[in-house]
Amino acid sequence: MSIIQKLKNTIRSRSIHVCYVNVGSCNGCDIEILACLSPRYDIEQYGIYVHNNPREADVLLITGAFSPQWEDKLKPLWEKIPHPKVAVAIGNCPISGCVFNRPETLVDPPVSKHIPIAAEIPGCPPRPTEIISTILSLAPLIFKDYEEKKQ
Amino acid sequence: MTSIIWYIREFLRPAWISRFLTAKTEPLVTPPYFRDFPVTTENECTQCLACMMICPAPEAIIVVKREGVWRPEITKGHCIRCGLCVEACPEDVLASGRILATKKEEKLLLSGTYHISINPKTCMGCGNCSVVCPVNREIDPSLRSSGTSRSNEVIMRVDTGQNKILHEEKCTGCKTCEEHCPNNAIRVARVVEATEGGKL
Amino acid sequence: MKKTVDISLPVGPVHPLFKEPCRIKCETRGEYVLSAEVELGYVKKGIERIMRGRPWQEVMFLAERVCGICSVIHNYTFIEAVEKISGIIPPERAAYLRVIVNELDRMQSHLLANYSYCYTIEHETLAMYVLNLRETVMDQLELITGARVTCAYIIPGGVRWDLPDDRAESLKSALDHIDSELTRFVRIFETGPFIALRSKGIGILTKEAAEAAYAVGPTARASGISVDCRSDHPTYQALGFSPVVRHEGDNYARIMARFDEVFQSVNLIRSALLKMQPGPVRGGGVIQAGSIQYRMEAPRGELLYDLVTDEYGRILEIAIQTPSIMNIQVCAHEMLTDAESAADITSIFISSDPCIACTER
Amino acid sequence: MEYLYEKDLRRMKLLILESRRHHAVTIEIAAILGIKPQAARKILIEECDMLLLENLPARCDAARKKGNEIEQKLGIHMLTQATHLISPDAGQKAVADVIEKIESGLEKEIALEEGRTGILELIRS
Repeated sequence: MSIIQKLKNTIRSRSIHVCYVNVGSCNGCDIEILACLSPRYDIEQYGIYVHNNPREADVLLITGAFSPQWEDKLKPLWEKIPHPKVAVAIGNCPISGCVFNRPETLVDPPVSKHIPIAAEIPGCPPRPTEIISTILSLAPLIFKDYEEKKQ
Repeated sequence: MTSIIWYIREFLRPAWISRFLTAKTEPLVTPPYFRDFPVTTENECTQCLACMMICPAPEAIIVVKREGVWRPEITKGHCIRCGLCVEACPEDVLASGRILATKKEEKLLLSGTYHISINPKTCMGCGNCSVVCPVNREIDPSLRSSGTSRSNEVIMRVDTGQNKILHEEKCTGCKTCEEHCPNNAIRVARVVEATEGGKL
Repeated sequence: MKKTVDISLPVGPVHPLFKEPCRIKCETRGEYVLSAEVELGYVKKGIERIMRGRPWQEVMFLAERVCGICSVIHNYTFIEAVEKISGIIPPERAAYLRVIVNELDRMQSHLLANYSYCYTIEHETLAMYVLNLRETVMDQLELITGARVTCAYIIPGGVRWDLPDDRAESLKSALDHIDSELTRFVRIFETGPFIALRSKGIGILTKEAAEAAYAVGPTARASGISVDCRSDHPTYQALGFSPVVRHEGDNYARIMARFDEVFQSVNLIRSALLKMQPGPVRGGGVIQAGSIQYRMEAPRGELLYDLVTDEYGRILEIAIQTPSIMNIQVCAHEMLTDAESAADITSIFISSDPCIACTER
Repeated sequence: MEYLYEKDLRRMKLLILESRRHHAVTIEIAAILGIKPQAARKILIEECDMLLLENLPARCDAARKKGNEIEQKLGIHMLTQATHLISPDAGQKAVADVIEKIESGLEKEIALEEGRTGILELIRS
């Protein structure tokens, strides 16, 4: 492994840009992501920045079961994220549809039908600690030696 | 000039440098009273299905037989961590956060009766509900193999193209039938009462 | 003469300042906003359709997930509505515990709304202060109910469990902390010259427009309409409740009304803790058949549950009218019209405390 | 005006109108206009944006009790203030027409019926 690759790995593990998209959640998971920003949990001390612009992001946090309006919008949004990229499903909704996955519902879970999901954080909603520790443990693994893996 | 030297000296202290580079908030801990996913305790499950009865999320908890013993199993990703199953379980098989301790201390109880209603207009007599019903299968083991029942002791049975309820009082409210009905014709009403102090 | 081109400016669905997806389409001439329209449908889950034919244990959790920010009040309103149908009266201690949890939830919701506003007008320091103070409230909520967001604390006939004295003490000290800290933050907000530039006189909602559109909650109370469903609730009447009303009707008034209501909630919890007597917290009782329209005050305004139950306590028909519907509508059609600058679109929108999840269900 | 990412919203608007309270309001507006609920629903879907549709029951609650007897019978405030189907000026003009007809000796019911037809023409045009 070249020394540049090592440097890249180190930098990447300390600088993760996050974008979140709500595809039909109840807001519970969204405010738990927001709570991660608060000085109590302080997500930025680990080098994670919340951007909300898919073109700048590395990690896409997805909350919510899949509502019909997103059918033609989530895929383009996912394609706009530059490589290396990874999607994380937050909460029960993108995994299973939570309590909304019943007959007569409008949502269409799971989200993994539409874009590849790398990790799932179960819980309704998950605690901020669970969200932070998952992103921290996942991101270095995904982004490590990205250039070498690509070849 | 002295102030500049003071500043440089201040910032060159090893303690300051190490604190500057490793500034972190307190470690992330989950408090012990947080209602996490339920875990099973030592107690023995009696397969009363009270947890399945009370659970508000689809497919979140199921009581299954593994290695000869019945155990409730929680599916992460479906469980919404409401803790109602811990309160409803009469044998204290499940525990989550401090719910089990509070339940014992305050003698909290959730008890229910069940009523099955079938919409005759939408029921097409496919018999899915009678076959999947865990109580039916317990009473009449021949359901597993043949899919039809001759016994009069089962909860429900398809008779002349319609599903008939024979023994409503045997229902445990697990709503397995509801989930398997293709037409949403069968509904299990669970009349649950929340009480305290052991009195009804 | 150069012709001024009218531009249609879409904001959203995913926007850095929105917590939730929605799409504001503004017709603008230069920076001046002529009219605005909001496109919804991004979080439509069909909760009312799912609720039909289900027993209260399931509908209670579905109701809680109408909105994750103000989950306690949805739980509270649904349970009180079915209790009213079946004539169940909760024990007195349970009634006070419900008020305590509800007011804690209101505090965190208002602090979150004010965080969003401060963040939107780029006063990030104050925003982070307020967000950190919200964590104190969340800790207390977790201490009492065992969960941070969807608490599921209120059930027919009472509450899930009691509040022992040691937890009440910790709640009291947290209230003192919130009181002293928030006084400081409110002074920062009141005296900040740049905050005043972005807030005072912007996004004005007149009393007439608010009445015509049936605006509710802090949005209406900041425009001089004294509506608060809490003044009709017996437990709140026992605590001596009177609504906070301001008259300016601009962004500043709405944010200040929310800050004032947080202080009011602190006082309500304190007096509830004083009045609470030891006793049972669950009275039992089963849900019966009937129909009702029940109104309660959510953090964002009046919340209406219109439901019909059958003899086994199943929900046959339900309609939920959430406060955000009225507030976002009046915001989009009244406040955004004639906004002086495109930069004010987001701040005006956020100042009405929009909750798209509530609006669409 | 053409927008990017524009979608057909009719299905979603219909989902909004399915709700219990919206259904009641649709029937009420249909009664005011003297048409079938389906036709009223079609008018509402075409004329109102999604947010206004969501807010319809609350706005109607605010508008229902307003105005004098003639205005209430014609449901003018429901149509002008609550649903924005006709402009306030046109609404006032319709009311003035009906009052004029009654004063000129026409029977009240017939005058109201004629007023209703006029309003429907106004909405459909």
